[in-house]
Amino acid sequence: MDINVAQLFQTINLNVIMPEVILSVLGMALLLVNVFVPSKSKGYLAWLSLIGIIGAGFVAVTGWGTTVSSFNDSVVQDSFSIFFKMIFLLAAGLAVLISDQYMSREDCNHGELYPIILFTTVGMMLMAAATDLMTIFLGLELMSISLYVLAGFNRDSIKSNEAGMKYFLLGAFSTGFLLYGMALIYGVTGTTRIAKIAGLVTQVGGAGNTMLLIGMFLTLTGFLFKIAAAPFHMWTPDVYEGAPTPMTAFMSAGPKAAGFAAMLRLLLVVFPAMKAEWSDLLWILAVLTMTVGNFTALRQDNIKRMLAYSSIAHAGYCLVGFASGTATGMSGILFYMLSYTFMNIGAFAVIVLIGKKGEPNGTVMDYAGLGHKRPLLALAMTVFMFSLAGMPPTAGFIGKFYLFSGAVQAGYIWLAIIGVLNSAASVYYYLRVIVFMYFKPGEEEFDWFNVSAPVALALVVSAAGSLIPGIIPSLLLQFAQQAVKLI
Amino acid sequence: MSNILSVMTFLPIVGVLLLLFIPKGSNGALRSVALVTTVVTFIASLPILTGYQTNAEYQFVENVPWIAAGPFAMRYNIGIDGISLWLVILTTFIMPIAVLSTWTAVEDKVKEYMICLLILETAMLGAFISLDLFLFYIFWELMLIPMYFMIGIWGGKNRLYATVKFFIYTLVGSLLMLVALIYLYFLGTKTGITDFSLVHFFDLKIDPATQTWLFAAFALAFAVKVPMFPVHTWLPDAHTEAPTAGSVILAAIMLKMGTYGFIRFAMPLFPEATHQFTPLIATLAVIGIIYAALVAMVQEDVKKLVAYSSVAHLGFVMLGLFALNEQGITGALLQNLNHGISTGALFLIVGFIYERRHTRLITDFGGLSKQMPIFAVIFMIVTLSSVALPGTNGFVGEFLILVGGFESSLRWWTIVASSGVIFAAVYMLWMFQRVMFGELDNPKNQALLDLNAREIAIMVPLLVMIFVLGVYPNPFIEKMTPSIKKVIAHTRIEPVTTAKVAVPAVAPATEAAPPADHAAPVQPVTEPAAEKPAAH
Amino acid sequence: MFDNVWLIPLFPLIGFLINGLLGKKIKNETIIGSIGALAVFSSFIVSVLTFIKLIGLPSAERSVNIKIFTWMTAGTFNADIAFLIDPLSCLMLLVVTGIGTLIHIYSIGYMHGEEGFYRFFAYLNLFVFSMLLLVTGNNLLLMFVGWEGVGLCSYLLIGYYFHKKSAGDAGKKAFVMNRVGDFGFLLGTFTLFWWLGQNHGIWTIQFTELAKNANLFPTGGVVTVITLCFFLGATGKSAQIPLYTWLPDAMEGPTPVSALIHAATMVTAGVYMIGRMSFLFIRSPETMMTVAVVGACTAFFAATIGTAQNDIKRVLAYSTVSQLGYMFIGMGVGAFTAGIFHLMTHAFFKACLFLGSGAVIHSMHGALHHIHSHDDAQDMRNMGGLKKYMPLTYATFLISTIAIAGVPGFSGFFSKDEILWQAFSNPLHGSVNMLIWGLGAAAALLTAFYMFRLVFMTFHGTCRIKAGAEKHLHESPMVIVFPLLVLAFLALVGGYIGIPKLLGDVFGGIPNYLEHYLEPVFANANEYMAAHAHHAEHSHSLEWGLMGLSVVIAFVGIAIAYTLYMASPEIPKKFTSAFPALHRAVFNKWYIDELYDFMIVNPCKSLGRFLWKGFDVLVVDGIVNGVAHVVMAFGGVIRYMQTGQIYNYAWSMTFGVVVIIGYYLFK
Amino acid sequence: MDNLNNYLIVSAVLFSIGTIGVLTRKNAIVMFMCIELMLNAVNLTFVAFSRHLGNLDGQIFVFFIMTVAAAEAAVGLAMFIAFFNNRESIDIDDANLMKW
Repeated sequence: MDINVAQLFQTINLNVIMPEVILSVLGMALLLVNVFVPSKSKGYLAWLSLIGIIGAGFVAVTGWGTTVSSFNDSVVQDSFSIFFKMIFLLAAGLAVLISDQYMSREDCNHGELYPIILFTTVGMMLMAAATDLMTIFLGLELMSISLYVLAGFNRDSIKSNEAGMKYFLLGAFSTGFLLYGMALIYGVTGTTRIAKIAGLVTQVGGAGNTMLLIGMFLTLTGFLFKIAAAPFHMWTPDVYEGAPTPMTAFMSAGPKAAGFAAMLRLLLVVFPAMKAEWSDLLWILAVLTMTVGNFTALRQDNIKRMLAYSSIAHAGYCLVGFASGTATGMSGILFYMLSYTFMNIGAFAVIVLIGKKGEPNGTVMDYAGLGHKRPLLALAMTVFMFSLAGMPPTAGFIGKFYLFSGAVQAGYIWLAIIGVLNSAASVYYYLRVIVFMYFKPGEEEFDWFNVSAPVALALVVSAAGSLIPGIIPSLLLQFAQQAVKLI
Repeated sequence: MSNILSVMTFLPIVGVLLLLFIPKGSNGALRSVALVTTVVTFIASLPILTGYQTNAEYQFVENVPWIAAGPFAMRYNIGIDGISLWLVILTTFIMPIAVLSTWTAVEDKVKEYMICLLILETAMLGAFISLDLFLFYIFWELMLIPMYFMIGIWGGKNRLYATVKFFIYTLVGSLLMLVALIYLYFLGTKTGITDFSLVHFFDLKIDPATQTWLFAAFALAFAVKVPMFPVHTWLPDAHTEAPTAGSVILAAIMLKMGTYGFIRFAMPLFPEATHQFTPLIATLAVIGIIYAALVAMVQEDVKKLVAYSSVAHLGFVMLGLFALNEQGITGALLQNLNHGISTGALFLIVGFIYERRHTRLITDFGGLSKQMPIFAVIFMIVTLSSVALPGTNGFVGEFLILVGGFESSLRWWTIVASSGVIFAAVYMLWMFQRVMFGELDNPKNQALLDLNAREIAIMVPLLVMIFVLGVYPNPFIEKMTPSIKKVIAHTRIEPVTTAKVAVPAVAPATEAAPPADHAAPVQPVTEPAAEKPAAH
Repeated sequence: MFDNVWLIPLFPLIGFLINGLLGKKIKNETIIGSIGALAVFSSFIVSVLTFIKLIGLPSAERSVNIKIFTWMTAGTFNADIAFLIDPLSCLMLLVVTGIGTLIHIYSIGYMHGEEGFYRFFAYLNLFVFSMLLLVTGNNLLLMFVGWEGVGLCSYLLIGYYFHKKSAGDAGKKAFVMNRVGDFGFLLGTFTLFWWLGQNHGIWTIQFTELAKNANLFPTGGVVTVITLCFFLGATGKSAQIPLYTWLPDAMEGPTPVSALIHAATMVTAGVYMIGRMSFLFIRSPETMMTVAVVGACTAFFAATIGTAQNDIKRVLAYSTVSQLGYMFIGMGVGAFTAGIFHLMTHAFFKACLFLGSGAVIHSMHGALHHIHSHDDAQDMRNMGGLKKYMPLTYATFLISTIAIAGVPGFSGFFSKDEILWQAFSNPLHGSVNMLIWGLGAAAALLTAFYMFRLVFMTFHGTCRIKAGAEKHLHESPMVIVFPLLVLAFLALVGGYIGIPKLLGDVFGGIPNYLEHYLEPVFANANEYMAAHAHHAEHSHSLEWGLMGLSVVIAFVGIAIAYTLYMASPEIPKKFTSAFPALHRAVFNKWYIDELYDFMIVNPCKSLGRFLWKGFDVLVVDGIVNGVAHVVMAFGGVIRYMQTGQIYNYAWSMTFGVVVIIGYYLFK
Repeated sequence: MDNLNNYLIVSAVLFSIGTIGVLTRKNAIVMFMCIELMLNAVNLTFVAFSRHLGNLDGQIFVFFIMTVAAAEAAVGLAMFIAFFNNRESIDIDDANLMKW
């Protein structure tokens, strides 16, 4: 093959992946810097990472509204990817903010944490921006492998080990399916470029082509695993429970969004012709996911585990919007993932604070009396819980409104009804936290922790992010709409 | 001031902000600020009353874009008409009373309490003035949250069960309504509707089958709130456990949301379905009247008894609404106000004795008249208002409802419902008698103090209203009439006849099919084509 | 020209407000009492003036509506606060305010020293106010306001001694039973309003309008429904079968209350209402017969109970029920004037009797109190021989008793005899007339008997009061005796305004003033009756004969009473021991209260309890909580799918993959 | 090229063996090996297709997969060691602290 190097470099537009580059470089730099930072001061790394994240964010935003492909059409910079990149950066930023306090308390304040978070973020961003099966895979694996590490980050904690191991084995297992699916798609179409595959789908027979169909579903499986859709959700509670809380927060928001990003691009760009097939599947999976998530969460006392199941349920809500296949539902997913990032990481931030050394995973009962001893903290938690429950005027409500609207618009009335009923059931366990915080007398004084500045910042940002889009959601919704239109 | 409605609605939020700056312990200041806020809100609502033009138009309208994204456009569209006018005034009127009512009873966490009250006020006012369906829904749900806390934190022994039940019960209904709302909107978009403004939806010619489902979803949400038999069971629990102000607000205002929802949304939006559901709803209403009365009769807890009496009263209101004629609806709306005043007053009264004795069991009382003569008089008046004695407010409303019901297709239902007047007398007077009459034999009761100045001051406005509404209700009715006529016009399904009488005398059972001149785009929408996700 | 009619109800209302709001501060009984009495007296004066003005008009114009303000308007429905002045309402005004004034005066003495003196007068004024609304209201709704208002005052006044459980119970019973009647009233109003509007486009509840359109109503049919509903209302208010049981219990209230409310005014509201609606009632033969038969049965039935009561007020109460029965007979046989006539005379003598009994009780109570005895001051078995202690009271009491017994020349004779004659001779009910007349006549016998039994037991014979108390017995003060005298006088002469034509002719053509006076009110009814019913001609001799018969009956009754309670007082005891069951049944009022408890009250309570515990808590909440529990239980089950074992998780994933692909492959 | 199917069948069988291995084995390392087997089955598929279609995309993909697998192995084995340090076992039956 003749390779014209000059031509090759012409196809490379580094600007397209500039945020990723920034974070990767920063991550590697931090790995080096880490060596010279004393273990008490790892917090500086957090601030550095944050600066990088914000910088990457600014760089990313500049591309809004344009569509630029590069690397031979394997990566694209479009509004869709930028919207998701914002979510990832936000998740990463919040996770970084709440990490130091937790990690210091749990004596595993290893500086590698921050670079790994950054690498995860890069992986996720790549997933959102990828327009080639290979880039998707690379992004996915970059994200996953980093996440395995993050999940098992607390080496001295048995639970953290277990979480890491479970996540690793099951994640790798699901990767197998994903790859097999990609292989089949490649086999049918002869290319890994998404745009090209899309053009070929109908030519090769669309849904009539069994191999393509299997390929699509197997690939889908890999993503469904990442977003924790039933029946690929089983890892979620265990991993969320065992992982260090800030990492749980991070992986509940970021990778889920990344999974949706990849899935959206794959299904909407590549397989719109097979919508009947995947829409039906997602219909059923949405119901299953919501129901399993919510019903199981009802019976959880461990708050992290409860939020893990709740995160399954939230994946289900997003699948409702997805199954609809309408722009409304899709933009709902984007909006919802963004608000979910705020509210869920916010909730985990509170959990980070309430946890005690060695026993970071409180039960719901541990929150008894928080409302009266630490009113502001409890207020923040209340906002998060109501937002998760989807009560107006929170972002969670608007998100759900758009998701379910999508379903209604597509005529999936029953799906919407099952969705809202699930939502009603979910209220019980979110309220339960509030019940304990405010309505039950507590013996604890909640005096074993201070809210450090970064965590406070994270809380404020999360609370604002959970509330303000609930009251004036217009702008964000419009962004989400644009993002969806452009893919 | 053109934005008087907004000012009024969000004044309590200003109060909340003020409260935030007051230190926790200074209860006096907290209470005063809350009281002043509610009073100012009340004063701010008065120009609405005086400036109100008696016609069917929405007035004091403010209409600005709010959300616009994707297929949706929501507007901050508010305004009032004859239907909401008095409910708004009722709300601002009751709130200072509610604040005063727990002046001394709530000693704990006063700040949070007052904040809850004020947020609640904003939410309720917002719901009453919303002319945008989505905005309404937001306020409608928002109401739940402060009430949830009020019951949960400052409630009685069984408050947890009560408050969670209240919350989830009402939420289930509302969420189904949300689905219907969305569906309705998409139906509307097919005929060119561009936002959620209520007025757009009136002219939507929805086919009857679809209407049935939409109405059912709306009706469920509202029926839970009303509450109608058999979805009323959250009410006794919530009422019993709530602090006095909570019960007062719940009874006086929040229950009105349900009936208000029916007349504002469910009925005019889905006329065919309204007619179709009339027998069912009337049946449930009548069952509610009798059933709640019978159950109230055997209650041992005063508050529970009053709660069940609410179910019965609201049954009358529902019956009046579904009479679908001017008398019935006028009566129903009046009865809304009356119930707000009388039952609110009853809960205050229960609160007074509960504060003194910390029990609500009827058997713990007896002979209080001797010890508390002023209280006895007030209690008596309120009781009589509750049993709809002529001359008090309750009578006017109930009578008009029954007249209306009798003239409508619901004649037989009305006859049964009329017997409710007997039961009401039985359970209320029996309760009154057991609490106030008889020997003052319980030593704890012998030391009871009569009402103090604050308590009397709370009650006096309510007592005045009881008589004003009873003796001279016409000014109230006049302001409502044009709007009621409009609603009736919207709910009428047969081609408009020239008859002046606005009464569909006999059930138009034969008119289930839409008239021929409704040829406008009536589309059976079962499977609306999904929007194409744009490829590339 | 009747512009100041509104003053009539206003005075008592002002009295009520002053006494109710400030009475506690005023404290001085004289002032309070004077305010109360003066308020009613002022009304009386205005009423008299109104009356004079009214009779100054030609008889065709004696019906004037005076609108004060619009009460409520909604759609087709409109009700005003407006008064109707016509002969009937004017007559009622005079009775109510006149007797009201007397009883207020009496109460000043009677209630002396009672706790809550101001409260009593406030209630009494409120009652008069309501009663005036009832009789002057120009539409059904305003009448209903008064109708319920008097019920309320009755409730309040019966429960005046609220610390007594029996008083509270009695008040509640009265109110509830009245409410049952009100239910009928309401339904009647609705049906009337709806029917006329629906069929003739006349939406009105105003009496004059209705009367004007009376000819639009058919005979029977819907009119029967309407009138039966109204009659149900009347039975409640006027204590007729089946809703009469509250009235005897109502004697728990202070005696002036019994006199004013439960004898002279309120309980006659039902009669008044039928009179007001006579144009409608007459159009339903079925209802008319029902009214007459119910009236007759009540008259007889209550009289039987009256014979065995020992409580002086209870005897009078049953007597009232019985006499109200007469009035209903009068209404039911189309003798509206006679019914109203009896209403009026009854007001005189029954008020007098009650007040007299009150004086007795007052005196007895004082005497027993002096010797610290707890004997029942109302039990006639503790009385006897009181005439020498209370001669004036005795005299007035005796006059009234004679009047009620139907001795010729006294007011009761004229009115009762007129009713009985009409019952016998009316053209409406055919052979049922005999039954009505028979029951009426039997009741007359019993009335004469038990009333004289009462007199004999109370005032004659030996004094059975506990030894030592008799020296404390004394005549009442003037403020009590004065009203007695006035009323006794009226009881004596009141009948002469309605002398039957037969008698009037004999005595030189004295006209029946009352009949002429009331003529315009019942004109429509009478015309209808004249047109639709066959008037059988009855000879004068028959009328004479029957009149004579009722005189005989009265005397026989008196004679029996004399025999049993004066001449040979051992006979009653023998009688009771011979028929113990009968006596017990009569003494216990035929167990009607128990029957009601058993049939209605207890089932309602049980049903309520069942619905609450059984349905509300078990079924509805059961479903609600059940759903919650099922959901929770389901959650509890599926959480155990989460075993914690990786290979299970992997199985789940594989399963998912296989099912998904399998489904699409083999679909 | 008829024998594409043969490659595909082999790779499918390999993939299945790997899957079943993951499902049935309890030793974490063996499970990981089974996963590697699955990945290699995928590689085989890719290569077979690549050859069949005559373009190199599949083969490039395979390189990535192998690289990633190596990285995965590094992380995974490190995690197993950490787990072993705490639990003295590498049996996944022991990884069941968190459940329900």
